[in-house]
Amino acid sequence: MLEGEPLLRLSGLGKRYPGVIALAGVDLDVAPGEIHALVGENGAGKSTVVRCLSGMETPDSGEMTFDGAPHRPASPAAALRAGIRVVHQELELLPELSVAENLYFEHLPRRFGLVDKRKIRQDAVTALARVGLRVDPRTPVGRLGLAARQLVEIARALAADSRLLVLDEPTAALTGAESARLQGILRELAAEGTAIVFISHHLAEVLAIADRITVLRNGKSVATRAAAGVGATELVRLMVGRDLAEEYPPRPATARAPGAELLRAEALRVHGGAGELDFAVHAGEVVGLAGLVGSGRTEAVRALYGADRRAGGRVLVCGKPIPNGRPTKSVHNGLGMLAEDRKDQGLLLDMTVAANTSLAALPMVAHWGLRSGKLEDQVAGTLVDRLGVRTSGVRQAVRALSGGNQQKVLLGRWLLADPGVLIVDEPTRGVDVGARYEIHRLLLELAEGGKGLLVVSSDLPELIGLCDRILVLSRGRIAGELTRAEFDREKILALAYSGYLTSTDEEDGPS
Amino acid sequence: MKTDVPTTGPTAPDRSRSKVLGQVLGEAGIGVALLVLVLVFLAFAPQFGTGQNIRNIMTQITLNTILAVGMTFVVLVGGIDLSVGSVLALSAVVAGSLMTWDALSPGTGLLLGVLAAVLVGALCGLVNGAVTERWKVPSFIITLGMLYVARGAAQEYTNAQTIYNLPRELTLFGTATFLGLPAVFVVALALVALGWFVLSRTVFGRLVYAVGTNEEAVRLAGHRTGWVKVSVFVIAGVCVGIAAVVYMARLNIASPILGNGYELNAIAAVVIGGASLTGGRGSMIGTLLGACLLGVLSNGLILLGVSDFQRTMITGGVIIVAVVLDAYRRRVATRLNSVITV
Amino acid sequence: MKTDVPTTGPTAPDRSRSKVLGQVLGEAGIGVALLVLVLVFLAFAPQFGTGQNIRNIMTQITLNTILAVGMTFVVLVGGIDLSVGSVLALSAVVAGSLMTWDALSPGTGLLLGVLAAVLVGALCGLVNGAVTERWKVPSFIITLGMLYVARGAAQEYTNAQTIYNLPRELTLFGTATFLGLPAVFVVALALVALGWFVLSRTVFGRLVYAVGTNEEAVRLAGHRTGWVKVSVFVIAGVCVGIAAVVYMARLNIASPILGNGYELNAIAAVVIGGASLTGGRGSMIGTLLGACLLGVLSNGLILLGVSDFQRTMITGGVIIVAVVLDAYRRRVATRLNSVITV
Amino acid sequence: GQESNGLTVPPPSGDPKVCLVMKSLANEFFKTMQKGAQEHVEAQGGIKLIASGIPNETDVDGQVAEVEKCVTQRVDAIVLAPADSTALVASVRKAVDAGIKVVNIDVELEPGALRQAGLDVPFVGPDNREGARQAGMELGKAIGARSKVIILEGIPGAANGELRVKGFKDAVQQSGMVLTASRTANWETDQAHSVLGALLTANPDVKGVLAANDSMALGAVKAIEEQNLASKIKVVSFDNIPAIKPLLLNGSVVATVEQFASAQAARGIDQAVRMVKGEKVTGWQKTPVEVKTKSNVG
Ligand SMILES: Nc1ncnc2c1ncn2[C@@H]1O[C@H](COP(=O)(O)OP(=O)(O)OP(=O)(O)O)[C@@H](O)[C@H]1O
Ligand SMILES: Nc1ncnc2c1ncn2[C@@H]1O[C@H](COP(=O)(O)OP(=O)(O)OP(=O)(O)O)[C@@H](O)[C@H]1O
Ligand SMILES: O[C@@H]1[C@H](O)[C@H](O)CO[C@H]1O
Ligand SMILES: [Mg+2]
Ligand SMILES: [Mg+2]
Repeated sequence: MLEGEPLLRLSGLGKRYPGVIALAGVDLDVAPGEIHALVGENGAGKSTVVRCLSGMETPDSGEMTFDGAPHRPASPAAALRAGIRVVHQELELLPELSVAENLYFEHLPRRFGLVDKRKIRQDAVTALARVGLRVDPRTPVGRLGLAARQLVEIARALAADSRLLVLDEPTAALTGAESARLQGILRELAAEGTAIVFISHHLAEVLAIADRITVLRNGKSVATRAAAGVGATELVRLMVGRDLAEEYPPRPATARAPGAELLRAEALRVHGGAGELDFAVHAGEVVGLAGLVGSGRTEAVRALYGADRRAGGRVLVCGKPIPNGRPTKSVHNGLGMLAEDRKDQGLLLDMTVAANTSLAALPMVAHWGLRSGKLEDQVAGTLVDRLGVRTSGVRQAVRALSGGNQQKVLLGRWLLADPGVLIVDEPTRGVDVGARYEIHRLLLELAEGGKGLLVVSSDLPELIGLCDRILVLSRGRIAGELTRAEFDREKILALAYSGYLTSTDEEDGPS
Repeated sequence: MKTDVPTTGPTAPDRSRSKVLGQVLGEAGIGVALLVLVLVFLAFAPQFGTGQNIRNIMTQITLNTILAVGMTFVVLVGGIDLSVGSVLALSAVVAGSLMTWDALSPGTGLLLGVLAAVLVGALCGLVNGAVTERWKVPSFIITLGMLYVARGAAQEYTNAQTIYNLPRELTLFGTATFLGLPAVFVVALALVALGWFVLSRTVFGRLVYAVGTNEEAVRLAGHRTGWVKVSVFVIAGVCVGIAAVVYMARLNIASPILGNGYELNAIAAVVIGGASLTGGRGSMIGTLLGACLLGVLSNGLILLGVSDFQRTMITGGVIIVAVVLDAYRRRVATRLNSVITV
Repeated sequence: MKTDVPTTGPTAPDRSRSKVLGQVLGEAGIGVALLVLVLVFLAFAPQFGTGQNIRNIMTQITLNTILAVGMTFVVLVGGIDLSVGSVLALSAVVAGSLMTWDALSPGTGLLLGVLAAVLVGALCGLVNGAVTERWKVPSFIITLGMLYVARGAAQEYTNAQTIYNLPRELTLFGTATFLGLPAVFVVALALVALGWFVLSRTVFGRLVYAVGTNEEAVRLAGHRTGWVKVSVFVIAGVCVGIAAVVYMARLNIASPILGNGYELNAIAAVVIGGASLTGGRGSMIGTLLGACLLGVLSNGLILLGVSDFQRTMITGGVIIVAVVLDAYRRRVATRLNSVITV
Repeated sequence: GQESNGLTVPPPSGDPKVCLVMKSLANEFFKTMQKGAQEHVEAQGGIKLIASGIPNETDVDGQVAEVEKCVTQRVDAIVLAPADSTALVASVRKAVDAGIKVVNIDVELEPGALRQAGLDVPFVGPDNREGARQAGMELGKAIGARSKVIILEGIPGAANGELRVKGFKDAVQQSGMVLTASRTANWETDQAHSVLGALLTANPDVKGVLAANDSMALGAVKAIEEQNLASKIKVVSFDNIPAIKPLLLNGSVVATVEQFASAQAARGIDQAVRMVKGEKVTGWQKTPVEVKTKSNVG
């Protein structure tokens, strides 16, 4: 597979932004039919490489050649014409347009300048089926959950054929099922001769799918290895520059006796949701919420927190019922939630790292309503160091941060606010292994300190590694609950599917 | 909203009724408020419903409707055009001077005049769009500048004289009727229809909405967003040019002071019609209804015989109530729809 | 890791110069354009630089500056207030009627009048904000409604008569100077300073920017965004009230027709000052500079003695050029900065 | 401490400098006035004239700025056609404090406001009320007593507009016509068109319309044509702008009022010069108004 003239070659690629060197010499070559993985810490420069070769940014130095000819795309359009198709890390869909229109937005099929709606709807059905997303093609994308949108984005890239396909963390929000299916598709494409660049922080996944792996560190390519010849530990060493302890932080051998009940959901119903949810989170406990894509985990925790109005039931914090649909009250009562979609529900993109960090704890950095910029910078600074956020300073606009680093900033926001119960939805989405370990440690620390944690994650190993208890959601209902002793991949998956198997209407199945 | 349920599936009859209601409400838009208003006037102002008065209303909303059609395109991409009023004046006086230029045969003069009006409008629009796009500056401020430039140019060009004896054919057209409707209003309707078609059926229309929703995404999909944004301003300009001709046909004059404050009315029609000034949301039908609402309101209040000052107050009040009512309607609609899709 | 990214540490002298330039340009904002303008006028209009004329400019921009201060808050959350002009009139006539009500001792009348002006402004602002927020409707349309309501109310209240014999103390204040500056302008400056302080130093100010940037994020972080959004409209209203008093002090009258079209000027000042109408970006200093630019422009052009029509054109042209120039400046600044920090 | 400080009245050296501050030159009424003024000054000689206007009719602040400019330029006299008859008094005060002579033309400054400001400013201008009354009487003659009429007012609060409405009402009363409605169309053609359009459907039996200026008359005539009432409804108005002439000739407009803008300016300037020379001038110097009809429009 690897022999023959490379389709894409980058040599000494360099890119700098105000205050930051994003790329300081990246060499990379990708052969036709090769699946080439790109790994590296958050902020290592992976997405910047993608932005350069997809015509979003022009590199300051270095050479790009595509198919033997110099490659200097002046615009995304140019790159597309060359046959380079990208699934970007931050989803770029049009929420108001239907799934179908988003899929074919590049070249809306037209009859004499008019959109051919029927055709795109028909095509959409097959395209969606391919990635295993069962949604009506006419659904506005805005109504989909994050993972569903991610799948749409992927389906869209697959819909048109390309010579080089670049996927920047396509699986960050997917459960095992979807990513497995995706891997299958990618292998097919590679077999047909498409070159593929695949970016991910899930090393296992990377090792499973890639032919070769290039490691970026601080904007330099430090090594390229055949996937066959390396193990996770070595990759980590190459990425971080040091060895890492095992993937999940150590836990007290004996499961802690859960403390007082901090959070309880009684007959909680979400709008349009199927079932009623009853569960509790105790002090010192890490409770996981598992489920398939679209199983309603996010909807559940949003209703719990008051981000959306709940259709029914009560939510009690420390035995005290909290009002419906009022995040303010939830926070006052010691609840906090790290939202799933960082771009839309978390980040103040054009504001500083400091401002983003202090948002949920402004009183901490102010006296009688007067902010102390100095104090804020200090506080933010400590968190930036603690979480290893890669930024040129706390006064840097958070927009300028890499995806994973943005995620860390948001986590920092809630660490600072320090609520009694913290809900985290996909907490390590797009976060690199090192930081992921660090975040897990912090979460456990919180639990040790007597806080309650509710963790939603599509990354099953993460939940297994982290939780004391796991609730499995299936079709909006709690299909089962497992204690740490009973944790087991198969069991959890079985429960996750259960709700759909009993389903009469098979259309309604999950991915 | 369980979007993963195929909405195509058969639904129980009892539901489908509330579904229908829900969808009607969902589509109806500001029409509901308009309907209420019309009923009130019918009840309290006897002459309101007379054919004559309805024709009055039509002629009176013609201008604003035409301007609002163009404005809709601009607003959909998240822009705004404050210059429509004075560009209208500029187009009018240029056209007027050609139409009354005795070096030309009346026929040619008329023809050239109309062309000139449209051309002037298009050019001003082009400048608005090009500068905004090239320098990534807010269209608000560029078109505000154009508002002054065009106004001054119109005054300079005519030296403040009102141009009057315009060609007979033109003024005849201004009072002509077509199938019982004022001809000028038919023109407005035609433009609405055209605009609706372009927005909802053509690829260009899709791009307009898309650019207004997420320009970056459109760019990444390989489209030339700049081009889309410039064209909407040109479209708006063309509409202004047409509006200028209609104005001359109706009022028989071309004066450099006309069109003052038209921009607010046009934008109002668009926004009342349900458009969002940040772009991506809005529709031609909505705009038409918005323009009707404003026209019906001012006409009806005169018929009711309320004093000038009260009229001003009530106008404001009704605008607010209408929009609030609309917001309320939208909520009910979503509630109903979300219920029935379970 | 923070450390392994090169930050702006000690840099070689030759660089540091371009660095300074870069930062100056970065901060300067529209000031650069303003400076150019001033230099031009100084060169071509002898009297432009005279203390008398500078005082004139100050008195002339006072009103717009005060209104723009309030408008800045509204624009920062992504709103707009079209009602400032007519609310100004309403506040003025209400205040005026109290000040000239002989049942009251002049002193009390004056005091009550001032309070009334501010109160009326605040109330109108409250309505604007509350309706917009409660029903999630565009502030554009609600404040447009308020524009009519307030105007009509002012006319109804005074029956279109101008109130003139205002208390002597007030009119004295209108012409008084403080440290050589017109007292009214000092008031405007004070408000700018206050606004700057609130925006850049207080928690509230932070929330204003945050809401304008990503309201949902702020809401989920546990803040009452609705409250923030309503307050900015109230703040704008209070500024209008103060502006009304200043107006009365300067022109010795309170008339229901005053304030026509003020909204556009106020918004223009804010946007020229670098604010984005979609919210989240803007600053008090920018707004002040924006207001100065508009004031200097109209004053200077009058002094240059260009004909009225050309004056109108040039005004528009300069506004456009200024903003484009500013866009250009920003680009250069970013380029310089990105270079030197390596 | 006031603006006037530091300003010493310059002794009238050489030709007196006179500022002519008008309303919007976009209004051809003032264009004519400007032209007349210039011609007059050239004829006279020995006067430096600085004529200027404002962007639009209601731009009070703009006109205040204009006056302040004249003060800054230390002219000897200001001839002012105020955009608002009370709002400008404060600036007039400033001018007078700076030792500048001021003459008021076109629209009279509010006497009460002047008194309160301790000012005595001569007014050179037409009798808007009388002019309007005469026009109104013409309408009376044309449509006869007991016919219903409608008044189209200027911008609410504009002194000249209100005077013309008063004049119209005098005529209505004296010639026994019946006033059915009096509504504003803010001096504007298209507003007149829509307002009258509605009023006519509400009162189909109306026989006459009195418009406070010609611009509104233009719109009124169109509204009337649209309802095919051209033969039945007559219009009178004010200003005698060129555009009204054809309508006078074809009979849809019975009469309008010429108020000799040029004469106003010329006489205003003369008074100003006399004051500069040290003469005392006060009171109202009426300028002629002439009713223009088909017969004398020429
Ligand atoms: N527009 C920008 N302005 C300034 N710095 C930027 C900008 N975009 C990226 N950077 C910086 O460039 C570096 C590389 O960012 P990049 O997004 O390529 O990292 P990444 O490898 O994709 O990280 P992640 O795994 O978190 O996505 C980061 O330090 C980031 O802060
Ligand atoms: N793969 C899918 N198939 C069908 N519907 C989906 C899918 N993904 C999301 N949805 C719809 O999107 C909405 C949001 O789902 P939600 O985000 O709560 O689920 P989730 O368990 O959090 O999954 P996700 O990983 O998408 O966040 C739900 O109403 C669901 O119907
Ligand atoms: O007298 C003039 C004219 O009548 C014009 O119609 C409006 O402005 C007034 O001052
Ligand atoms: Mg990345
Ligand atoms: Mg989720």
